[in-house]
Amino acid sequence: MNLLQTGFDGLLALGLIWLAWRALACPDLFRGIVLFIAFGLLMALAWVRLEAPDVALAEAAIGAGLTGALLLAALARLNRTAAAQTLPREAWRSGPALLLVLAGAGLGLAVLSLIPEPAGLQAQVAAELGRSGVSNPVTAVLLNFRGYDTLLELLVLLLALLAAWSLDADPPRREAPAGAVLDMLLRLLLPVLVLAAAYLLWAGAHAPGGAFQAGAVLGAAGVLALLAGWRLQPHLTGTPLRLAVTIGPGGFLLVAWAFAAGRPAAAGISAGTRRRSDPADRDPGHPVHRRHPGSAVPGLAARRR
Amino acid sequence: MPEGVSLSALAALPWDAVLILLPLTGAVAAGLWPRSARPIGLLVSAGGIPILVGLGTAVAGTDGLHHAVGGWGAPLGIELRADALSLVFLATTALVGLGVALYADSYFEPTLARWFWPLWLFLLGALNALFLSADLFNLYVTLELMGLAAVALTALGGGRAALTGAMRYLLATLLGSLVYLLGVALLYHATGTLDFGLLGQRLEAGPASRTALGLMGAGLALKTALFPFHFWLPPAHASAPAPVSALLSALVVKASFYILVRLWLELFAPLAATAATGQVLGLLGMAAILWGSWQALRQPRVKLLVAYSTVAQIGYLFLAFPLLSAAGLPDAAAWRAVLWLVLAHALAKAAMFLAAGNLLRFGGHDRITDLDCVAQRLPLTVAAFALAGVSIAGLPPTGGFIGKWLLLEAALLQGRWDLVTVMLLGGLLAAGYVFKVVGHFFTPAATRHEAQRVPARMEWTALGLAVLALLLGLAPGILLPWFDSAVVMPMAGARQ
Amino acid sequence: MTGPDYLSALLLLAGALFFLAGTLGLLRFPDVYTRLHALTKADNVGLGLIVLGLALQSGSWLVAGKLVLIWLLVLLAGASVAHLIARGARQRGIPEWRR
Amino acid sequence: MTAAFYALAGVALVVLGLYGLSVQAHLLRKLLAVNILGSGVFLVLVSLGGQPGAAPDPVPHAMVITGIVVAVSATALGLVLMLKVAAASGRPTLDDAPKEDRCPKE
Repeated sequence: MNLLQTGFDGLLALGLIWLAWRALACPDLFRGIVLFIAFGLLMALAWVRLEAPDVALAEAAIGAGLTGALLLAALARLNRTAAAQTLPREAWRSGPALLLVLAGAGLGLAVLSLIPEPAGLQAQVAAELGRSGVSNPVTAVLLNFRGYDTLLELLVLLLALLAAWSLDADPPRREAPAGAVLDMLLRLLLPVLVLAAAYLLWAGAHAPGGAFQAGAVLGAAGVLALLAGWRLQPHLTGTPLRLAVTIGPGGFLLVAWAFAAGRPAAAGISAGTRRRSDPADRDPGHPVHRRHPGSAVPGLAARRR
Repeated sequence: MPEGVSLSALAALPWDAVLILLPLTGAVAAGLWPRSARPIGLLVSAGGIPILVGLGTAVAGTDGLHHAVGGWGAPLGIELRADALSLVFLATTALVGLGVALYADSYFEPTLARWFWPLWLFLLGALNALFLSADLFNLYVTLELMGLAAVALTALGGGRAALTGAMRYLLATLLGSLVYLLGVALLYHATGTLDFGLLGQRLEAGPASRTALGLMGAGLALKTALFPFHFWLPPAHASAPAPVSALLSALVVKASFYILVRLWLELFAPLAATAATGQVLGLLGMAAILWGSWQALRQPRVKLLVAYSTVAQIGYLFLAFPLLSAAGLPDAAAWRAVLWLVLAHALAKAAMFLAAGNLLRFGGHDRITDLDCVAQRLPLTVAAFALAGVSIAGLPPTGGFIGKWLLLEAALLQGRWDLVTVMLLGGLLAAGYVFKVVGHFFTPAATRHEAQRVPARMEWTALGLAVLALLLGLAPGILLPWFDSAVVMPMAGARQ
Repeated sequence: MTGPDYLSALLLLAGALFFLAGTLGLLRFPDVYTRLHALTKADNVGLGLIVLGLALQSGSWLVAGKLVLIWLLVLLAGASVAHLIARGARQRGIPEWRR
Repeated sequence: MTAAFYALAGVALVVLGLYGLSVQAHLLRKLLAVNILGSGVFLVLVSLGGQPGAAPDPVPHAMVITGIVVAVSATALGLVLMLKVAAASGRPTLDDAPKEDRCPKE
């Protein structure tokens, strides 16, 4: 069985490399994008093999699905603008290739040197999981331990949208009607997609899933609707649309403000609890010990009173 | 601790969190209500200064404030850190940001201003978040937020040159952050933490840390546009709208440099196995000074000239890497000089780009040889350009002079005549390109041009920033202790 | 291995055989319409057999139901997409293959 | 063993992405290359985190999910920018403007 698994892993790794190479090298751009989507799906499989089902869901929904749809939509519009998109085939350049292969070999050695005993935070996450409010460790890291990263990441999404709007991207023009079949499919599929997104969001607390995967499923529903030629009513594209896209990041920011406002007390508590759990505390040089005239003092003052 | 308690009321306020959240909230609000974008943008840009003063008083006298976001703390959570080094960059951002915001308010017509304000506030929030972060992966996210905002701002003017410049910039900045992230991956698996403080204790010399240094150094050098990775900078900075060029040259390239300084002073320099990397960075810095200055001298347009001057001035920032103290540690005097140069260059370069924007608005072009007696017609702009240029060239009595003098002194004490020679040559070339432009200010051009009115505020803000660059050189004694502690503390933390 | 195990192994093998045949057809058939024909067989019947085989192994009605749901969704999407591809090919005037 | 396979595949993807980014002229292809480069980095980040038999480290998983969202945002912006470049210059590439273009009459 082990041999089978090793063989599967080896084939999958080689398949990933081969698909990536073909996606970049094949002369037809459309084919390249389709190969890239297939590459994304194989990536999802690789995440499953690496015991990262949350990442697999995100990759399948966002990496392969949404990115693929965006790439295809962009290619369709590129063909419509008169821009000649067929370029002469790129010549093979051995100079950079050799340099990169050498750099890759060095990188590979460095990576292999880490494999015997990689350091990580499994133990700390497991110890604090109970206080995070969810039982799926990945969700705990995303929404709680490293929630600040997630806030910034949401803002990156919003920023990309604003930036695209600021470039005055052509509104998608009406194409030939997609036909009754697609329309029918959509009517059947949209409720299912919304339901699936809600399920993913709910399941994320204790099982693989979560907000981003759910959001990506909703996004895919939106892309499908666009493909089928459905458009927002004009009176919904102004402030209502802007409100809809800013409500998520806005809410997250409000939570962050609340945290910042309640911080002195919170920091005091956390300093107390951390003392029990943090292995860093064994190091006398850790910043915890040479810090915090700011946030520790109010707690002290309160206790004195 | 009686005085500790009296200060605590002020120090307890979450200045650092406000400094990050205010611009980001402002950005979302400005995106949501385009009609209020202008007051929101101006208010938030100006609000940075009092908040920064608050943060400064809280930090003063400590060796840095740490704040565990969400109360988790390293290594599980993310930590914010405010110390003298971050304050140098935060103050630069607040000052230049306010000046450019005032300028941009007159520069952009309403259709563009609607987009400028949210994008600028995103950029401001990302910069503040970056300077306050003590977490390697959090730094990656702030880098991406900053990069995307900067790309969108570059493309804001439209037009083929700006769009192509922005596209090239986007690819370069994405490549830079991904290569940086690969280094982060190696460091994380080598040490099991992303926090600077813990990394400083756990990092050991080995293939993983060497490769990580190479990757992170290369990625950040690409984002800082260190020669020969500068290829993306001149087209992007020269074709962006003038206030955006000022922000890019003064602040955005400094942000990736800040991460590099942190990594170097706190993590990699004490490993002692990295001296060769320092020498390489120093060589590239020297090449950047000579190449950038030479290219600047040859440019036919003011904005391109100023952009190539940025390539050259970035080179000076890398001259401190090869300078080591007797114990093999970074030379504090050289790093103090480099931080001084960061502030001086940001003020002067922003002033130069804003002045170039005025020239462009005035004559409809920025070809140097066709500048038509602008000295009589735009005296404030000309004064701003000349003052800022004197600081860039490192002539007394400006901020640039102090920085370059300190750096020269450090190089001389170590007997690094190669660095000294390049710095002097670079100064000569810089004086050459500045006075080439200033000379054309006074001459009539062969063809007269239709002149457009330049709003007074655009002239005054350019002059204001240039005067700040000058004032920096008049009383260096007041600020130098701050810069000293900005260098000494990270190094002391690293040695613990 | 018990009876159900043999059955599901048989079903899985049969499903894999359909996928093999479908892939072969995708690679070897002469035009887009015949290739679609080969592909839908793999998607519909092959996946159906595999889902049945897995459902026998799942040991819970909930998981079995989810598996069947997946199959139904793929049926729906596969049929619609095959139709759309064929329609697009027809609109572009791609001729049918004749010997 | 699993970790080594995927980590090395990640390194190979990084190399491929870098090569594609530097050699390909078409902007869409360059964006594909950036995405492949990113996938390689993510693969290295996660595959190093697992030890056989032990539960995998969730922190790299969370980092990769964040990274995937950032990558799709950047790709979207890049595609819009590419369409604008193609509309303005007639070619979806980064050719440097010809010499006479460097002094535009604004």
